[in-house]
Amino acid sequence: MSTSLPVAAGAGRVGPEVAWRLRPVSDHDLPRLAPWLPPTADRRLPEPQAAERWWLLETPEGPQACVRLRPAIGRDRLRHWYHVGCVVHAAPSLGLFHPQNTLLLGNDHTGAAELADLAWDPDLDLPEQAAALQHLLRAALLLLARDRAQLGAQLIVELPGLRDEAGRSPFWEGLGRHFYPGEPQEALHRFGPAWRSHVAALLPRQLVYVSFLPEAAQAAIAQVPPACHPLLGVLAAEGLRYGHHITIDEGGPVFEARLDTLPAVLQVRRRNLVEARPRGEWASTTWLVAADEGDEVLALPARGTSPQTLAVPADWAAAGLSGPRWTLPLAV
Amino acid sequence: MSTSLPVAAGAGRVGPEVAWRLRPVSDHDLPRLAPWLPPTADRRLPEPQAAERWWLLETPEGPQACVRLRPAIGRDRLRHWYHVGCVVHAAPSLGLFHPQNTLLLGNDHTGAAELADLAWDPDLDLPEQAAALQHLLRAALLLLARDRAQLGAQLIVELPGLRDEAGRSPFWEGLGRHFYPGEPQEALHRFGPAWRSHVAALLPRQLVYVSFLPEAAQAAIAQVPPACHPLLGVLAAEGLRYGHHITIDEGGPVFEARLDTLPAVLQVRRRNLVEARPRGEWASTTWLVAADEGDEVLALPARGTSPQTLAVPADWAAAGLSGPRWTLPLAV
Amino acid sequence: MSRIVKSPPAEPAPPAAAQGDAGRYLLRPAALADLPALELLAEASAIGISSLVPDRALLRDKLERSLKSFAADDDVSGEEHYLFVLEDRAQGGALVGTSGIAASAGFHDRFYSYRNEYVVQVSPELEARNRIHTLHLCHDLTGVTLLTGFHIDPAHAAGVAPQLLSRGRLLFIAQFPERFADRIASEHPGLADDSGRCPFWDAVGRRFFDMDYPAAEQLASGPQRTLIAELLPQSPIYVPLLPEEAQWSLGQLHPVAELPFQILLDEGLDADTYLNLFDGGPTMEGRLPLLRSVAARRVFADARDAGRSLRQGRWLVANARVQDFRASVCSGPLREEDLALLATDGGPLAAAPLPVGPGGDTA
Amino acid sequence: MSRIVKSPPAEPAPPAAAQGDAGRYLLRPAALADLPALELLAEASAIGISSLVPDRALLRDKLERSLKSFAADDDVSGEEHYLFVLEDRAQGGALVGTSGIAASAGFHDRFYSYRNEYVVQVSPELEARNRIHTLHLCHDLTGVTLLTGFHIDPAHAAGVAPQLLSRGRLLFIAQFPERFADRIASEHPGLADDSGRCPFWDAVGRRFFDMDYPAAEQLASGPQRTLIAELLPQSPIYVPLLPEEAQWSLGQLHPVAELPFQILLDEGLDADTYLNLFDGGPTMEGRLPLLRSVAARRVFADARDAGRSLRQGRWLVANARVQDFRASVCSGPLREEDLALLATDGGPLAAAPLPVGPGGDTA
Repeated sequence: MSTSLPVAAGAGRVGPEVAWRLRPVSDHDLPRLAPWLPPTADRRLPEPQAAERWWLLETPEGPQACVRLRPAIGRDRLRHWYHVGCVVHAAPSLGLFHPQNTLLLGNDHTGAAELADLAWDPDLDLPEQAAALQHLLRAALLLLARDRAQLGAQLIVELPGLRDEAGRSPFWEGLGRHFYPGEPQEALHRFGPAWRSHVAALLPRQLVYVSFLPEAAQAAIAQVPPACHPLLGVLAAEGLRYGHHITIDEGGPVFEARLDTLPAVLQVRRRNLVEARPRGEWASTTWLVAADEGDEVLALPARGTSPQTLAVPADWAAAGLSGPRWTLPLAV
Repeated sequence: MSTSLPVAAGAGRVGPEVAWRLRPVSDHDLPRLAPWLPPTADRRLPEPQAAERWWLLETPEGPQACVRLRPAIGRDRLRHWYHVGCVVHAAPSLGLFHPQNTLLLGNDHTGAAELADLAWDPDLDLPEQAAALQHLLRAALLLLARDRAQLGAQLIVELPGLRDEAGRSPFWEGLGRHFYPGEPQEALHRFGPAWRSHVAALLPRQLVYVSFLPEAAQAAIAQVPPACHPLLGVLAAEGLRYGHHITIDEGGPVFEARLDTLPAVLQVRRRNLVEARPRGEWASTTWLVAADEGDEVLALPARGTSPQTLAVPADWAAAGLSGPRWTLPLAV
Repeated sequence: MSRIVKSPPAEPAPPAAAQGDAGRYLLRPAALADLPALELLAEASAIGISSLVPDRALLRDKLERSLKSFAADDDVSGEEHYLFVLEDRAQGGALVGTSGIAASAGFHDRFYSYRNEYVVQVSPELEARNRIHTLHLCHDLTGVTLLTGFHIDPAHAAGVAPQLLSRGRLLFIAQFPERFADRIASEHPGLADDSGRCPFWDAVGRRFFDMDYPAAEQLASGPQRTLIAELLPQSPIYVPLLPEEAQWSLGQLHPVAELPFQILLDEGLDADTYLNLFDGGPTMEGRLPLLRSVAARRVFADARDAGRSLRQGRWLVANARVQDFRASVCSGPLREEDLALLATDGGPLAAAPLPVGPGGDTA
Repeated sequence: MSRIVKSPPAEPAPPAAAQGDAGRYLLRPAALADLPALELLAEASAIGISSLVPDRALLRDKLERSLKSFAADDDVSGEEHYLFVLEDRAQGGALVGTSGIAASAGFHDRFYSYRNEYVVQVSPELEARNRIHTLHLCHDLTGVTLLTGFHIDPAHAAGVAPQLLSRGRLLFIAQFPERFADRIASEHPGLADDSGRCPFWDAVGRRFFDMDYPAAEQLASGPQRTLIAELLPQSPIYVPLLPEEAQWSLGQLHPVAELPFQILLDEGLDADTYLNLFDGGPTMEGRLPLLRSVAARRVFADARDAGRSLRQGRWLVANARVQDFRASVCSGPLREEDLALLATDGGPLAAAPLPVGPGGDTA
């Protein structure tokens, strides 16, 4: 499925330089995105007035990746994670020194912004996947920086955990299963993503020593399936880090960052877009540009000529892309 | 007190370009450093064969800052921190939504490398303080990258907590005091920094709700005294973050990072030092250089001419600074 | 020392029984007709643990629930709440007190309390040893039988009336064990002043709810009790971190409840383990067979049998009927009229020796 | 029903007393001279809870500590450990059993156990309700008096000998309350096989110590016990996370301890609350005054007084001396020789009715 790439503010098709854009997911995208989404993902379009948003990376070859923004989580429904801690049991007189990992259920990231349900086209080559994810993430960060006032101070991204061939999570089988005998898939089907808030009420509220879990569950803590490896590198490159929290159902890692210290967010500037008048060789790089309103981010070749201005090609300027915009270079 | 700056490998004084260097603290530095050190700091020189090291930033005007490296903490003596978590008490039917901060005692950073007892000359201007700290930290990171194999995967820096005019920590008064009536200063005097391991045995082992602490103690959590503000910016710029742990005695924040993803560590390269043969204008920046052995880092003007080579001024090359070295540009 | 007990001579009654209150008071299930009198009692500033609000609709609900509870036969569910009233026959049967029994605490749900726990932590190097007092939110008392709502007209607080009002319930429970748990508990109000300041609530509950104690107390007596409990910290509360006033108030009794508390303390209930979640007052607890009146309880086939045996001393005597339950205080030797009062209908009787005072020895 | 008890006629002794064991066994403090016999007993595969290692030096230490304990006068510290031996007078006073009392568990330190706790958690949306079994590391039993080391020659396991060996200690404790706590506990071995496999240890302790059960058991019986306890998780252990075999083993008794366990269960000790830290075996616990032999205990001024009263039934009888403590099982009516055996020296005696069997009713 290929979609045209109209310029938000302008009319008609734009020149060959446009590589991709970010835009809200709409109804007709759902059949394309559905197979990419992890089973735990929310599949509904956000309500028109909701703070939540759902974005798509669209290229001339069609959509390649999508992500959902939740501006401040844990209010409408509680959100829970395990904090992975460490307790050392040591007795020098016995020559004993055992660091023990522990899990503590909590709501540590309440109030954070979340980039949720990151999903992408698995048929792309690995480098293409990484590129798509980097584009998606960076464009999303541009909008986050622009809309900073409506977001929590922290940003998190939950990653999927390991599952076996039958789709079972060894982490769930080793821990959650003992406290809720029901089938997570069924509960998910019945309650949607909210099922995790419901099941959290049944999970251990005191510190759990990881060593009481089966080997397979221990080994799954904070691990992601191989298909997610491209995402790990992209998140790390943008400054998100595993912060010793995992999801309660799969044990997948939660990446986190303070929004205000993320390199991309620090690089976002409101600049005046002017038509480039190149003298000789015009060294352009890819820039991301968004208007004050609307959730569209365009990627285009441009050149920062001062902290306040960005020179864009004449055909873009002609298509209406001029005046103040929110800007971010694509390269980290 | 001013000290000369001999080049490690060479002989005699070096040219005017040398701004500063990092070197191990020695006996005769102690009188100068002592007044800078926080009361909780270790004041002893590391044993000659110890893994621990103690480094000094030396400028033509004398020492300006110092830091202690502990390559892997928590083994010889247990180390404890509180993890600052969050539990939400919510009852939609009562319109109740209370996020509660919690403290949980643990040994989460066991095995990490630590840059400890960061201290500097308080008589410097604030910009000078920040510069000194950035130089110190960056030079230390060069050595950490070089000696990576001997270090833990995580790097932490504990910051001092708030204290009142009488030198009392409101955090300690509000929490620790109830579990150990003795005077922290006396225990510190008697046991040195190990007193914190001893007192940890008396502190609450279950989750403590922050709301049970007095206002002053709550307000002190993860706060640093104004004198430490220059350090906050430097740590943040280098990629260290407050990771929701605080010290058990003062409630000061613990900054942390994964060593292998720190920008400075990623920038460190082993390069061949060659004599610069500038053609025309020679755009040099400050580089940090260390040999394979020894804990000396030199700061000098140089230019990276390829990923494998660094061109240094002729007078440095003449002084013996050539061949393979560990290098890092000073600028972030 | 010999275990042979001689048949006592027909001597005058011992001093304890000479108070003239024998047969004066009657404990019986509350009836719908008691509604106006209960309302009056609720309005008066009565001594005791008041769960009695002077609200006719609420009182009627309470009464109706009690009637259903007494009427329940094989189908007891644990949801029963039995309400008793105390008649003063010297005042023509005027209602002078009330008390109750909840068959199963937290029926259908958990019944929360704080449990006192002590943890010892040691630092050999600092030569310090801490015995740390903590409060654990627990639902240990879920399903136990609760003695509730003791409430007496102050004019009758000095004699045997409160004894009958409180201990009479134990005979009822012992008589019909299938309706009750074999563990008995009773909540007693903690320190709170008339302006609604409650040091324990202010130090604990208020940090998690934006409401003052009277509002919380009202919520706590309703179906929201469990909900509130679940909004309190799930991890132990470290007592040393509480303000001193709150520390001192732990397990302290509100003076208004001194009388019913002392009676149950004398029965052998333990007051040191559990605290009320809201005001930190003592929640007493004990095993039914070990309670004084139950352990010393004697059962007689009929009134004649009882009359032959209870020849001296002061006794709490009760019939063995449910809806027509009657209990009274009698002095040996029993008189015909005492027995008539109990309306045994030819059935068995149970008796327990009555101590002289709330804290005194058995007479 | 009447409380009048008639003086019994001089009829033949009831069947329970006809076993001919009356006066056969004598319980007394162990003496240094018992060392070789104790060593033999330790070497034999005796029934019971063996803290008896066939090591002469250790046994001598144990004996000497016991002698000092019995000799302690006003200066009891709680550190006392009393060792008793059982003589079979039918075999010329041969030593056939031993048992002990530790005055104060964990003297000078904490005495750790696991306490069974149950937490209920509910998810209304999922319509799920969990009663979660957890084990809490606690030192509730610190300072209680411990019944230790029951150990009997299998040839004597069937008759009154084990009763005397176990319950005789309770008479000693009741006689000298100033030496003991009023709370009594006793640890009983859990499931472990001969090869040293212990499901509970393998599921819990082993995760924190790199040692197998026999090594841990040895450490646990020494001064390192507290240290080990402190290396175990300080937060509750969630039982559902343990392997099934370990879950099943919680509170399970090693068959070798069936006899002493049943005797104490019959005494009224509770076995459902505490578990041994190492093997998950039941640690029994109860209040001294409520124990069967103590509650039913009768005290007599002298042997003549006792003789007059104990005219039928089977009785555990003990003198009231410390170092010369003697206890025996006698049938009423008491014979002169029974009383002589007890060496009362003209002093008082105490007696408690003896049940027929470990789980049986009072004779």
